[in-house]
Amino acid sequence: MTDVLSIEDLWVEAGDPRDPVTLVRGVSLSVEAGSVVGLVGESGSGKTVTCMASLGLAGRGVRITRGSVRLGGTELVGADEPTMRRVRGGVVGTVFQDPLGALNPLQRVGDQIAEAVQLHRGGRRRAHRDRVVHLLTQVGVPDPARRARAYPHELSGGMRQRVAIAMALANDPSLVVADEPTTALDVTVQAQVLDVIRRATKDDGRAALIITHDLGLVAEVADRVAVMYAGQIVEKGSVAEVFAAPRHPYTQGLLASRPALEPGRRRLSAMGGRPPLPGSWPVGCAFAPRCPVAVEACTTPPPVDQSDGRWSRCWHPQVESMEGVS
Amino acid sequence: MGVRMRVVSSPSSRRAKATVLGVASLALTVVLSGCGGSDDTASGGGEEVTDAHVTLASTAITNSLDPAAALSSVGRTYTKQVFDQLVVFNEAGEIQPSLATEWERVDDTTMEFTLRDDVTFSSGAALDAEAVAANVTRVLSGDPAYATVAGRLATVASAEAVGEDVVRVVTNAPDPILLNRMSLFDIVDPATFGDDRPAGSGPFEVTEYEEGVKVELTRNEDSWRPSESVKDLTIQAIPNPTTLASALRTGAVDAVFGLPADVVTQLEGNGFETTSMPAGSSAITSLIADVEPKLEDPRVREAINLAVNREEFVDAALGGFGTPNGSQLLQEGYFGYDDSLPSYEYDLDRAEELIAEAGAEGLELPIATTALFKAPAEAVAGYLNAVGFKSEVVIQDLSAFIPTLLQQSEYPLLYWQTDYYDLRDITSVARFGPTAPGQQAHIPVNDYQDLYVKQTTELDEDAREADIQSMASILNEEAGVLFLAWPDTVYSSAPRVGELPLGGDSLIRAEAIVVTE
Amino acid sequence: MSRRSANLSLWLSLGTLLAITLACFLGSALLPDDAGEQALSERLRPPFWSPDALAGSPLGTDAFGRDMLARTLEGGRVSLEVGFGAATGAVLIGTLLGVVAGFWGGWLDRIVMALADVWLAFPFLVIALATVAVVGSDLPVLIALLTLGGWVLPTRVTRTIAQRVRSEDYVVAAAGAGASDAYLMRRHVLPQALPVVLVVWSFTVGALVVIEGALSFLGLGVKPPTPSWGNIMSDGTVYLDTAWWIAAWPATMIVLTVICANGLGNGLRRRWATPDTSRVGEKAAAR
Amino acid sequence: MSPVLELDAVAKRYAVGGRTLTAVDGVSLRIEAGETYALVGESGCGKSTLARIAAMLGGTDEGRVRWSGKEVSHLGRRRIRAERSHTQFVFQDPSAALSPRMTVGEAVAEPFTITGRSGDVPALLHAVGLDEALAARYPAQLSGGQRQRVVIARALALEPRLLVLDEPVASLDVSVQAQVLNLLADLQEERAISYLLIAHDLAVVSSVADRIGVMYLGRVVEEGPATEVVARPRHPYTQLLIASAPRRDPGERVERIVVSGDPPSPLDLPPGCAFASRCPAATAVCLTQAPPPRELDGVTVRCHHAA
Amino acid sequence: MSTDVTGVSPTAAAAGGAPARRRPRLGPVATTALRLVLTLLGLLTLLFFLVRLSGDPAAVLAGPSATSEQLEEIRTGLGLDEPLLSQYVAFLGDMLRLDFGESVFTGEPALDSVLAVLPATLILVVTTVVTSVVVGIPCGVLLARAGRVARRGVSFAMTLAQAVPSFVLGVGLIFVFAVNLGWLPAFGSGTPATLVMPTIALAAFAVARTARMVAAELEQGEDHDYLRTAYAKGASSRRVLWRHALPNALPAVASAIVVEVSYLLSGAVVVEVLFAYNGIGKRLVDAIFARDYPVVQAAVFVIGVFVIVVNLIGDALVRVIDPRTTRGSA
Repeated sequence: MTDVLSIEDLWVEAGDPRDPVTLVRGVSLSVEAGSVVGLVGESGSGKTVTCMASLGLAGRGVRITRGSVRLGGTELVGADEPTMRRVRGGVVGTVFQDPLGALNPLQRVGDQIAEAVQLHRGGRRRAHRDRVVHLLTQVGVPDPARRARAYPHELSGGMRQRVAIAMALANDPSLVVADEPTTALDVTVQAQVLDVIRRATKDDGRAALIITHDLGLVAEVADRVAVMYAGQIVEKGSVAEVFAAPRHPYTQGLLASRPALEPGRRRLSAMGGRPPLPGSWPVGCAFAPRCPVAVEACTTPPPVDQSDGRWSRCWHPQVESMEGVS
Repeated sequence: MGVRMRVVSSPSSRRAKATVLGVASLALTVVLSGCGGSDDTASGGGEEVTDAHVTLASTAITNSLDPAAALSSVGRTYTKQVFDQLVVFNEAGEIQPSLATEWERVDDTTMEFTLRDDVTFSSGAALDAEAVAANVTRVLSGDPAYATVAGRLATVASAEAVGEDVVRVVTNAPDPILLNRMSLFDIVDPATFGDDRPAGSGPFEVTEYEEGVKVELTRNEDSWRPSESVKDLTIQAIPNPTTLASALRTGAVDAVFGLPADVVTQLEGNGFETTSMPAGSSAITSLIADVEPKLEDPRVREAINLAVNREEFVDAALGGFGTPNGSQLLQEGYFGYDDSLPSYEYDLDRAEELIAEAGAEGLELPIATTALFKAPAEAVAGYLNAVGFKSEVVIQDLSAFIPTLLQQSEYPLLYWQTDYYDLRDITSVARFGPTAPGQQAHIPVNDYQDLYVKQTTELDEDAREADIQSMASILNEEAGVLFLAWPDTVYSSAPRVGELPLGGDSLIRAEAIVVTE
Repeated sequence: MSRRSANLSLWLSLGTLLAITLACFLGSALLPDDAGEQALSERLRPPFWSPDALAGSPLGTDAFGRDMLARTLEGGRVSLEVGFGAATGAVLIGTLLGVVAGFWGGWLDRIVMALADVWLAFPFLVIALATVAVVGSDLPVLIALLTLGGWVLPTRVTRTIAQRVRSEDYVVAAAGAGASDAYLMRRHVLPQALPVVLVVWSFTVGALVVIEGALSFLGLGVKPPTPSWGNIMSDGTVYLDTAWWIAAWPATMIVLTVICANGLGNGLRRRWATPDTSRVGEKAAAR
Repeated sequence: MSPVLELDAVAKRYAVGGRTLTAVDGVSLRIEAGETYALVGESGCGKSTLARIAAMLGGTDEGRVRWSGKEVSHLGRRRIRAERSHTQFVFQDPSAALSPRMTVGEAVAEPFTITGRSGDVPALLHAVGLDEALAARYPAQLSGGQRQRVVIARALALEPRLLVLDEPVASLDVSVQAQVLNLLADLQEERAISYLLIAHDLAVVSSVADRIGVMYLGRVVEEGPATEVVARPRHPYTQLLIASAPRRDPGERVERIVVSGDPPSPLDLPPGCAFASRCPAATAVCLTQAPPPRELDGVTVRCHHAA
Repeated sequence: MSTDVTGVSPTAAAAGGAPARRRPRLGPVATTALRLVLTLLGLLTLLFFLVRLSGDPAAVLAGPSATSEQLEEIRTGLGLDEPLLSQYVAFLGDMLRLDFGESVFTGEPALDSVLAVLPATLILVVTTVVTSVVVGIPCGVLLARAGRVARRGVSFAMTLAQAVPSFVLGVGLIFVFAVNLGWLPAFGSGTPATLVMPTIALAAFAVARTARMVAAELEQGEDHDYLRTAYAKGASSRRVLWRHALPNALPAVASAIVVEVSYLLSGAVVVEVLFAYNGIGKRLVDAIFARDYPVVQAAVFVIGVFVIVVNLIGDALVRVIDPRTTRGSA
């Protein structure tokens, strides 16, 4: 299978160039055609920056300092503006976390979707009306022709996120990047939107990269998962393998600390400490200060362990089950 | 008779001009010298223009096109161009025939005027005795709108036509200055009373009027004293002095009245003409003993009079436009002027001596005045401080200063100008006459006030002149006021206009302007 | 703009403003006693670089032969007294009203805001003209008048802050622990408002120095012979052609002061970049 | 002994441009000493409004609030201040709940400053698992989890009988959520304190609650012992909530109840059951009649069809 | 110097919160208008007493050469001898009929005399607002988006424009363009050429303010996700700027300009006097100095109505630009 997206040894920094803060250090990640990859991490882990910097959407002051981002054979690091514009919205569709903020409040949603089409297919916006209705139908917006004339503030959160997804799909991109697509939504609506995302990606055979802190979301839609901690990927692999037998202590802790929906009061298994912030990452293994199994060696950068066809960045990957973590 | 019509340049302005600095002013000088603005080229070279358009500007224009509704003298530059009076003053200050060719005093309270028979209003109607009588009757009707003009006529009780060309004017009491009063009285076509544009018989008629902004006039072809080279005349109001000066510089206006003296001298340095004339006014400072009892002491009043260097004052505060005066209110050429009266001269030592004698060292003498007289009042305060008084200027809003002046002041010194140019007579300076109940006396000398009352009805010229001179001598001896100067009326005009023709009342005679290009 | 150059402009503005203030308040004391006195024989002398300059009057003299350096400093003292005084008054009143109105809301808030709306919707100059005509324009009157001219902005800004802060969780928490309104306003709202108030104060100083100038220009400001930058400039404009320095020095000082006051406001705003301070400058500089 | 908290048919309405938004509509509940009562619902269901009413941080339009038997809902501003220590509030976003201008020590000591009581700040910090050295720091220098501990410490300062916790872990990182929930459980054990826990996530709630109330558009639609509600949800909305929860493991297939549409606007509530528009089991009666509360095996349900 | 603004503006937040509060009310417009009208009446009342306490038109009319008797006569003629209270009662009655009386000075109906010069001021305000928009918006874009050098340059110009008072600028303009270059008339009104300098003197500040507003809005908007969305769609920076960022900056800018108009009227007073521009400001100043009460009152009334109308139009404009303010949210 070919990789739609291939990120190689990506380093990203931000802030004053004389005193930069490193946000991402040497991330390598690929998304195969037709597969859905979940990029998981807590706040400040660099998961969003990795994706947004790859697409040149990370905003002012965020710079890629090393590495390569190839999208369908096009190198994006150092690419010129026209190339980036062709790629954005054409090859990659992007969905953001906050569906209200992501839509221009002054434009009708139909026009905003039409603009996405127009930017890549040319013509007048009105000419794309049918396409807009089709897209809205695809993401399950009832009465799409009428909703197309609505302004964002007139729609519910779920509807807005559907519109945002429709916009991302406007030019039938080969990759969808979704940054926390359900976080801002209510539980019951999350499930609906999740279905839409699943249909638009997995079911349509479209590759997707979903950035989230929610392991449940990954479990639901992703084929593969990469776990980020302190600007690095600490573990990656198939969702089934990683969830069943996580090798990195962080992944283990993360999975264990999820509350389960079960009757009865009980103690939760908790990870100690707290995730470090960019700029204050410990030397060596960044997880070492919180790691229940840390040893002396963990003060030096851990190697990548690729035994058993698994991938983790740990001095002594845990092969036993996660019960041992408390 | 020393009537001076002159083109003045004060030495200080020359120096100022020589030291002009800064890019803007340098550029300005270049531009203006390109226009060739020296005195010689202005008056000498160029062709006389016929049918010229001339624009006159000052900080304010008339409040109404109807001269009877005038509220002040501000509108007289306009009314003089459109209307005529029975008599006028010539440049020497003598009464001259105008609409009336001759006049005769029938008795103490009656005078008959014989009118010219060749005068018509711009409306076409003939100007006759009935018309003149109607004008007087209208103003005396008691309508408050005409109060100001009625005040100028004051003593007049009635007027009637006693023949086609003869008007009889009756006064309440003997009035020695009835002719003076009639020189201020504009005759309007009675058929146009209450119209938007009342018709007159003067050299111009109104074509357009923008309230408070400008009056557009054009030549009245049928006038008995037609305009010579000027066909169109604009009288424009430009309230800001800086803008007013700029307007003259840019050529947007041809002649300007009401500029600060310093600006006039600047303009002169740039090739503009200055025309000045004694204003019929005395710059003084009232000394009110009612507020500061120390002022009752003649030594203090004398010291104040000795503290001012009047030449320097005229030069600095009046920009050189005026005549130093240390002797009396009326100036040369006015009825009752006495050239034998001694003048107070600048004598610092004597002043300080007198102050010491009177024990008035450090006396606080604030001077109240209005914004208009800010500069000269500040100069006076400077002199008073120099002899050991404590003086500063209090600027009052005009509406506050007038009651201060006319009724009651809380400041011991008031800087103002005693204008007598309109009536050309001491009667104008009523403030030093008898005081009404509640009114503060400015001069604590009863003799002066008695004489003032006496002369208002004294028909015998010699007796009246003696009265007025006695008044002047009392004021002089007592140092009743601080005499400062007789200021000039000053006009600046563009080189194309040259020297402005002025009447005896210091007003522009626009019909006589000669424009050269 | 980088942080460094933003800081530079902040310190530059503050430094210049302080220098101007010190010069004006101390300078006239350091000059010879008779520095500002009239000398009619030395009228309209040019500044020092001209050969005609008068020794001891480096900035030239005015139409009364008064030393322009002394006049400018003395005028500056008056202008700054008015500017600082009125800005401080405006900010004090505004902060009080704004905090109370924003914190308590209700009818008080509605009244204050209605007043503010109307005040803003009405050309201030009209009120100034009428007031000065009624009660004159002594310094205290002018300061009071300009205080009235400047109260709306600090009121609105602090009100917004008070409204926001009162619904902040930590304020609710303090209220939940039994804190009185006075405690909440003093301990939570005021400290939050303070930086913004300083920013507003800074902009207000600039705006009010200009308004004082405008009033003087119309003949309604500080009354001569008391000099202020506004009335020196206003008097000097007629001499622009030959004695440009009379108007130029105070005009320069006004512009410099306003630039510095605005620069200080902008700098402080950036330094304490909070949501509250972000728009203040655009609003504040209004006059 | 009277319950620590008793809400009696409280209601709260807001005027929104001429219309009425009913945020809380006749809710009654009791929390006993040492008990954790969890209130679950989606955004806009009124749970936060109710939380504030319970802590007397927002007034009621109807109904009564009793703290340990004492009615407080009618007290004036001044008199309520004396009662405040009974119930304290813990906010969702710990960074907003701490003044950026106060150090941790000042923040925790603030209740003492306000009430004039004396207290032991280091002890409080220890109680919530923080080093007392943190007292000199400002909130910005702390992590989210630490901040929430500070907020809890402050809430404990006045030794309240009841803590109202509004989404106490929702804004925290996954790895920290469990720490805080465990801390709360420990504190409850040590201090016999009661909790009113507001949450949108049933999973979070299921591990700590004794009783659960499920709110929908201003009403509690189901209420009962936590085990019952989680194990056997009776109201279709509770069922939907449970079904919507993301699964824990890949491959685990949860039967989704497909609901279309959004909740109706709280501005114009339908006359019948508020959930009827989204309910797969809705019948004609649901559209016209508001379901009364019914008692089923210790669980109170507002549904015509629950069994 | 750039406006390095971060965070959410209180005004934006207020604007966002406002619709829920005021939308369905029958009249935010009517309420605003009513409130302003009531206030107008209050202000006129205040003015009535202020102006009358401020001085005596009779004194101004009489001048220093008058006698006390003449002064009294003029006062009687003007009806100023009646008690203030009965004058006020008469004034209130007249107000209802929009009768402001006649100018003490010219005898013309005061309202007519003010309305006659209203168009001139309207034109001046319009040209100034247009200038501030047409010049200010591009300057704002430059401030927010241009390269370092251009940004510094524009920023410096804006700093200067904000700091130079209109009367200073006006005097400078007259000397350069009227006196030295002779390109423009130094004073007057009625022709397009006379508008140029007053407009510049008045607009400089407004341009700078608009530019700073626009720049601040744009920089603030940079954090908005919808701009990121637009980039993500493949839009160019230019398109994002003109189609998304700028339109979203406009409601705030428009409201600011509405407020600006009332400041402009204050500024217009000074500028009109300086340029002898025959507008309402100059008429007002003349009338105040002449204590021409009827004209002062009429002018304040007309200015007040003008501001009210501008505010209403501005509100309506913002509503048109921003659908959030007119259409309900879910």
